[in-house]
Amino acid sequence: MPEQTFLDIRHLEAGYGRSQVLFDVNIGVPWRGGVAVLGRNGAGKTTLMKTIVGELASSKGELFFDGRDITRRRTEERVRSGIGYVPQEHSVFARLSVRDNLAVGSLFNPDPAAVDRVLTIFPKLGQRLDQPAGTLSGGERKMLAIGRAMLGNPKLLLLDEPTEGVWVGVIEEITERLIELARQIAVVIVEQHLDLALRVADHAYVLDRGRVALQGPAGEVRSDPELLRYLAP
Amino acid sequence: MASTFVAAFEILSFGAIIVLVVLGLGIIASMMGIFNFAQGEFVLLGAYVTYLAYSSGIPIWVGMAVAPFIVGGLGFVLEALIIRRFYAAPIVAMLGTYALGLIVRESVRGLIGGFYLTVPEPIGGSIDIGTMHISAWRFTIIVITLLVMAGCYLLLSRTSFGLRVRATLENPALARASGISTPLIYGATFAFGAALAGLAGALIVPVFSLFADLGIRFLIQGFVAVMVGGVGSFIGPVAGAGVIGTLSAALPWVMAPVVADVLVFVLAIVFIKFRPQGLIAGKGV
Amino acid sequence: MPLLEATGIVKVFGKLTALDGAALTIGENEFHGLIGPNGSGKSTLMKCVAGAEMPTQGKVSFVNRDITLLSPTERARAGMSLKFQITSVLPTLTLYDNILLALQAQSSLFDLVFSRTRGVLHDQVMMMLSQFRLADRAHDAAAALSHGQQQWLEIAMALAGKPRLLLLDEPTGGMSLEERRVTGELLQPIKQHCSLVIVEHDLDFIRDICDRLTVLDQGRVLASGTVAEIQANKSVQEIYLRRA
Amino acid sequence: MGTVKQALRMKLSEEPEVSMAESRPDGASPARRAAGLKVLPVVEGLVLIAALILPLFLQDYLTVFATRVIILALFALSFDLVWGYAGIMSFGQALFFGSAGYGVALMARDLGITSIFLVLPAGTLIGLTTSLLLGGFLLLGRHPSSVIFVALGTLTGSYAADRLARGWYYLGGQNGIPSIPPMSFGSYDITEGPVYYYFALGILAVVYLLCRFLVRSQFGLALAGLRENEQRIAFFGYKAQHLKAIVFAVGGTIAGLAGSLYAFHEGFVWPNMVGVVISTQVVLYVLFGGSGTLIGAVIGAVIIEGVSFWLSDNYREIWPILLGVLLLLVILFRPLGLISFVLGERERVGSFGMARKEKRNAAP
Amino acid sequence: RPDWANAAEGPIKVGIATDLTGPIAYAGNADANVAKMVIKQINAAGGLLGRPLELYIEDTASNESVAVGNVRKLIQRDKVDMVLGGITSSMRNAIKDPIVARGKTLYIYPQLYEGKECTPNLFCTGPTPAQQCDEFIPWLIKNGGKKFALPSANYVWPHTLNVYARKVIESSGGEVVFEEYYPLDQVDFSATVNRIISNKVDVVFNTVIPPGVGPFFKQLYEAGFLKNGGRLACVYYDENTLNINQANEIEGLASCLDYFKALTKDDPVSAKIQAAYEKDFPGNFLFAAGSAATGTYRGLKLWEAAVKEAGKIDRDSVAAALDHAKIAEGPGGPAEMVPGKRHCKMKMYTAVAKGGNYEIVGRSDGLVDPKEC
Ligand SMILES: Nc1ncnc2c1ncn2[C@@H]1O[C@H](COP(=O)(O)OP(=O)(O)OP(=O)(O)O)[C@@H](O)[C@H]1O
Ligand SMILES: Nc1ncnc2c1ncn2[C@@H]1O[C@H](COP(=O)(O)OP(=O)(O)OP(=O)(O)O)[C@@H](O)[C@H]1O
Ligand SMILES: [Mg+2]
Ligand SMILES: [Mg+2]
Repeated sequence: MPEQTFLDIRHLEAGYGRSQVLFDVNIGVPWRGGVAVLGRNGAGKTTLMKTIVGELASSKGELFFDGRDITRRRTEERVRSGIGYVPQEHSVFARLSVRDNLAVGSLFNPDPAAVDRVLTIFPKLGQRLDQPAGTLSGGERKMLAIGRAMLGNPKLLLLDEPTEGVWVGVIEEITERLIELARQIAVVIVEQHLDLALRVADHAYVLDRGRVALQGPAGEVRSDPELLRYLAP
Repeated sequence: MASTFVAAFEILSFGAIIVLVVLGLGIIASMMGIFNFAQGEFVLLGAYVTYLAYSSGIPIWVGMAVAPFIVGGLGFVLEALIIRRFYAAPIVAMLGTYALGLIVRESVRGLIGGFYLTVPEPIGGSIDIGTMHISAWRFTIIVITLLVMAGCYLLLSRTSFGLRVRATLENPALARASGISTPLIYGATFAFGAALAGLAGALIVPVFSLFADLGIRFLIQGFVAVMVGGVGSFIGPVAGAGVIGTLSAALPWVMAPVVADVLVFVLAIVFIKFRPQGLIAGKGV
Repeated sequence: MPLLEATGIVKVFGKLTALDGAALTIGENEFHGLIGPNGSGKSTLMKCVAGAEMPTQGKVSFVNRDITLLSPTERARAGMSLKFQITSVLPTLTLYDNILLALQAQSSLFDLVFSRTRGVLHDQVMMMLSQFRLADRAHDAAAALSHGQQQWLEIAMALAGKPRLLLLDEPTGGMSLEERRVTGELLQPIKQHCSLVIVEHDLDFIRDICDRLTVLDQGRVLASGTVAEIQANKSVQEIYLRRA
Repeated sequence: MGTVKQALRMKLSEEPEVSMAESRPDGASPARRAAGLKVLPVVEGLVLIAALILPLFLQDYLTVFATRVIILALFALSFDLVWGYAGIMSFGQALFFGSAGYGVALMARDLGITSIFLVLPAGTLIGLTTSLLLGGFLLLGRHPSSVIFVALGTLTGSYAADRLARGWYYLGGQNGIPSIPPMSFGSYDITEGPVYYYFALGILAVVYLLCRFLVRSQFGLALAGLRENEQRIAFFGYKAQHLKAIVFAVGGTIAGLAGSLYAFHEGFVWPNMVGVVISTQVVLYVLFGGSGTLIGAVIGAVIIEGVSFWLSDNYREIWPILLGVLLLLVILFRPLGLISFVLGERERVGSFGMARKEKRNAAP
Repeated sequence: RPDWANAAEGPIKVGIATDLTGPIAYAGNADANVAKMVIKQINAAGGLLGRPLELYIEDTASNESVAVGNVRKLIQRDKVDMVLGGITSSMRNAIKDPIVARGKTLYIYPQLYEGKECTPNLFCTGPTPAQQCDEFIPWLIKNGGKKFALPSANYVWPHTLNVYARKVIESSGGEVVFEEYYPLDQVDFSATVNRIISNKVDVVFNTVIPPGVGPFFKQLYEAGFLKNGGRLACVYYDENTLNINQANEIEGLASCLDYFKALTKDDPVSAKIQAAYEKDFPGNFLFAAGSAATGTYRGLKLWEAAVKEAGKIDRDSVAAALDHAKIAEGPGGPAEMVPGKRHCKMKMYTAVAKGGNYEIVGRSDGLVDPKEC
């Protein structure tokens, strides 16, 4: 069984202050392959991601990663043990240059060629190396955020709407990369582009008001008649 | 000619003293976004440690060498216990450090009984060049300041420490999500800033003698220097301190000291008004 | 006479020329889409129009008036309203206050101090909030909204001032297909009194609501015209196929 | 462990990512909200009642002391308006306080004018003028000025004024202007004591009510927006810089009024009164009490002054240290000030749609 | 309490308001100690008018607004019969009105100061410019040279003192090369030192105060001022301030005060007072003239004499008697008030620092007139 689930989320509950957002969430992420988390605005997707990475403390439930209980671990420990995270907002160090942002990403990656690899994926970033990341265009920012997270060589990559504001051509590029990546590591992706999400993911969970309302293999969820109802505002 | 040389030396040496004092302040302000009102008291503590060493018969230079470590250690502890809670609200932080400074200052005042106490310099007397005399210790301070500046620069630019610090300040949540242990970084930075203040205190106590208001004397000057230089980089505050220090030592040569005193500040504010980013628009180290 | 006319806009950031002679013309009651690859200068153009950036060169005129050098405040008072790409609601204020703040922006100081418009504006605030399905959150702090909800709030705030020209920079980022559709529906009615410039990457959405399109590429206008014209345009098709 | 830290951050934070919500988004109980809302008027009422009956229980010299505190509370109010509501860090508020003090002291010394109908308006006017000048320089202009710049600018202004007062012989130099005659009301001298106390209290109450009216009006909402994000509200069409300058000047005016009351009450003015020491002190009052609530400023002034008085009486040698420790403790555990013991976050930040909505609900 | 504490009228209350905290706390604490000592002695000798004395000490904290509040406490709460205290001139200015005018109480100011304080019911028991300059400056001209520099802190005392000093310098054949004022907390004096050296000044008549004075003297020393035979003079320098600098940096510094500890060698009265003080207060706060300790002693003793003479404790009677009060024994010698002037005649001494201690090099013949009011 642990063979199967790399990240195991059990009965997770979390929220902000007195307002609880997540209720009894159970999700299993396999060693390899993608998992999509879907849901309408405010469903709790970002909250879930924050809880996994430890930015938000869970009020109940357990998180197992790589067979170990990480529920009480600090964020940086989780990250160093192999979780990469692309947040939805504030996803770059705004006053640091692009170069420094990438350098922060590769702090724990001994491979000096890693940055070059990211730059070949996102050539646009290569032209902006000395610019403060805060002045990048919306799309460039996302690229940088994804690049930064990939530099850490994660075993589990959490992506919170990685393609928001990204140009169609680049989305295609990112999708291909992610599909490729999902063959090697585990990827959890929150995404509004259904097609993209379900191409990357083998498995999908749909959140509704903090609860898992629908789950199953990507294809099944896709064709589920309920799906649209859960995504409409 | 001779007097020009002496003048230049004296002005430079006071500039160096200000730089030394502002270094720690600037690092904490630029890297952590906190205008540390207790910085003056760290300077005072450095001076006090040196005095203690001297008065208990230990060689002074030993006292000077350990002062930064003791003050830095204290800074580390204070950061963990107190300062840490303030990062999100810089104005409250000003107040918290103000209270901290008040406690330290008044305690030291109690310990030294409100006196002005002298500490001799390890390298005393003056260097005589012809008919001119320049203070040996002030000369030493200039040299040490240059060394410390270079050291700090290298630390911040050549090691990943600086990068981590800046990333942490910029976006702590994201820094953690990049694997950086932010509490440690904060603690280390604050301790480093405090240690520099401790060093400054240790070095300047022979010049100014020890008294409870030794540190606070330089505080406002320090803040203005940081602003003039530009927050956000290491170089900025250093440059600002150089300018403010030399200016406030140089102006009394040409005008009434009372006027010069106010003029420095007015000039500084007008400068900042028209160049808000400071001398060195902050990026990089 | 068009409502907005921006011509020859050049914007240089250090070594980078983000806009290189871009132009934008918006007629009365026109919905205009602005598209282009990442970094092509869409947001920069919007900012130059709204006054958040001063163009290095070029001229912007609005309602027959040269506004190139006006401050954002003055432009807003002339009837322009902007939603930034990165949401910037006022986090500790409630949703209600966020909207009210936007609504009362043009009241005189006297009216503000003596709260003379408070009663009138209350209904408008509640209406805006319920339109955007935020009414039940009216008294929560804006910081407590999810990203998508903040987008809604921003659109509501931008709409609140009853602008003559509304500038929306990627309003539907982070919204699902369904949510986008609803946004489109909410925007339709304003057409009677307002023009719209909208930056979007979702072509389907843009096709549905826009009359005309401008395509930017590397700071220049690649093409401008009706939706059909643009779809037929060769060079536009090319950049869609091109990798970033 | 995470929760505690999280909670703390939440209290401290002004960052957008952090939540201020107190209740479940969908299950908010209006009853609790409404109940939570009544704290502030209760506190205000209690403070007023306490202030009214206080002189009945105090010895003479304590009444005089209390009068001083009331005047300082008025001064604190001026800073609270500027910082707590408009987000302008005026680290040199004493400049207006002290200039007015010096102004009226000079009137009394050189022109023999002590009539309340002349000196109070004059002091107020001096406060207004100096704050308009300084505010104009610091706040207006092409670049929006940063909080830190304004803080340092005002600090410098106050520092320079302090230096000027110390150096300028006409103003008495370091020694200040001693022996100011009492303020007069017709032929009656208002000397310190219960009369002055109630007079100052009356002024405080009136100014307080005016401020309260101001910050609860729609103008107050504009200020809240200003405090949150100046640039953003400029895009709505607010003249942000003008608003700032206006509030700054209102603050300066109140400080001027307080300064003239203070000068006549203490009977002397001295350079510290325009300087950094008093400027810092007023910041302490307000942050200690709770900035952004008017009553917080008053409470802060009263408690800090009261406690210092008591400490200096009972722990003579170490009272500054104790005061520092006390400040630190409050700041550590109540970063939003004492008032946050009784006041919820939402009420502290304030909201502007609430009152009306409730009225409507009550009367369908 | 001794049993006579219950006498019908209760104790006589003495108020002390001085800087127990703040930058000059060392002086304030010494003064408070002196007051405790004197009151103890008077009580041990049976009190005054058959009533015990009770001491009320308040802190002025070097902060005028705190001070005024605390002084009001003394007057209105404790209802003291007399207030002694205040060290700086600005403090005296701040508290004199609450004491004398609004408080209708007797006030004694113990510190050496710039003079010109002629308020009724305010008595000064410290040296005035005339007392500190009249004999000192000729001595300086003889033992230093003719060219004087007057570097000064920018406040009232130096300004006013310098006016007087300049007069004496010029009338004694000396010359003032420059007179210059610095902010009180200035700590860099390179420009000043340069002017002193390049103008070949003989005597630096210093009124720079701490914290500036330490660095100033050090810079002067390093620039070779002493080596070239220059003389430092400073009229507030006493034993408390002597260790601001290393002994060699101020070798030969001359001061003129109403008392030096060195006097204990040949004046048994001074020796007795000094010994009593050191026995009771062996700490760091020294019994020194520049810190107003002698003025405090003298003030209390003169007041004691006045109360005894008046036989009553109300302000007007005591003030009338204090107007011409005398004491035969005090630190440095006898003292007497100059009738109608509210200032005090006393003996003055000139001393020179040698290896970190003072040596007396000159004494006035008899009591020196304050020449005030
Ligand atoms: N900081 C916060 N404080 C309080 N409540 C919050 C906070 N952030 C989010 N919430 C609430 O929690 C719920 C879930 O938010 P979350 O950000 O997880 O949604 P989401 O699924 O990511 O939505 P979106 O698609 O809009 O990004 C929402 O109702 C939101 O209002
Ligand atoms: N302040 C700035 N300093 C330097 N470069 C900038 C600045 N602002 C924008 N740029 C650069 O200008 C280019 C245009 O940016 P802009 O934000 O207008 O792009 P965009 O078309 O909105 O892209 P996106 O679709 O990704 O949001 C980008 O390459 C960006 O990096
Ligand atoms: Mg989200
Ligand atoms: Mg954009």
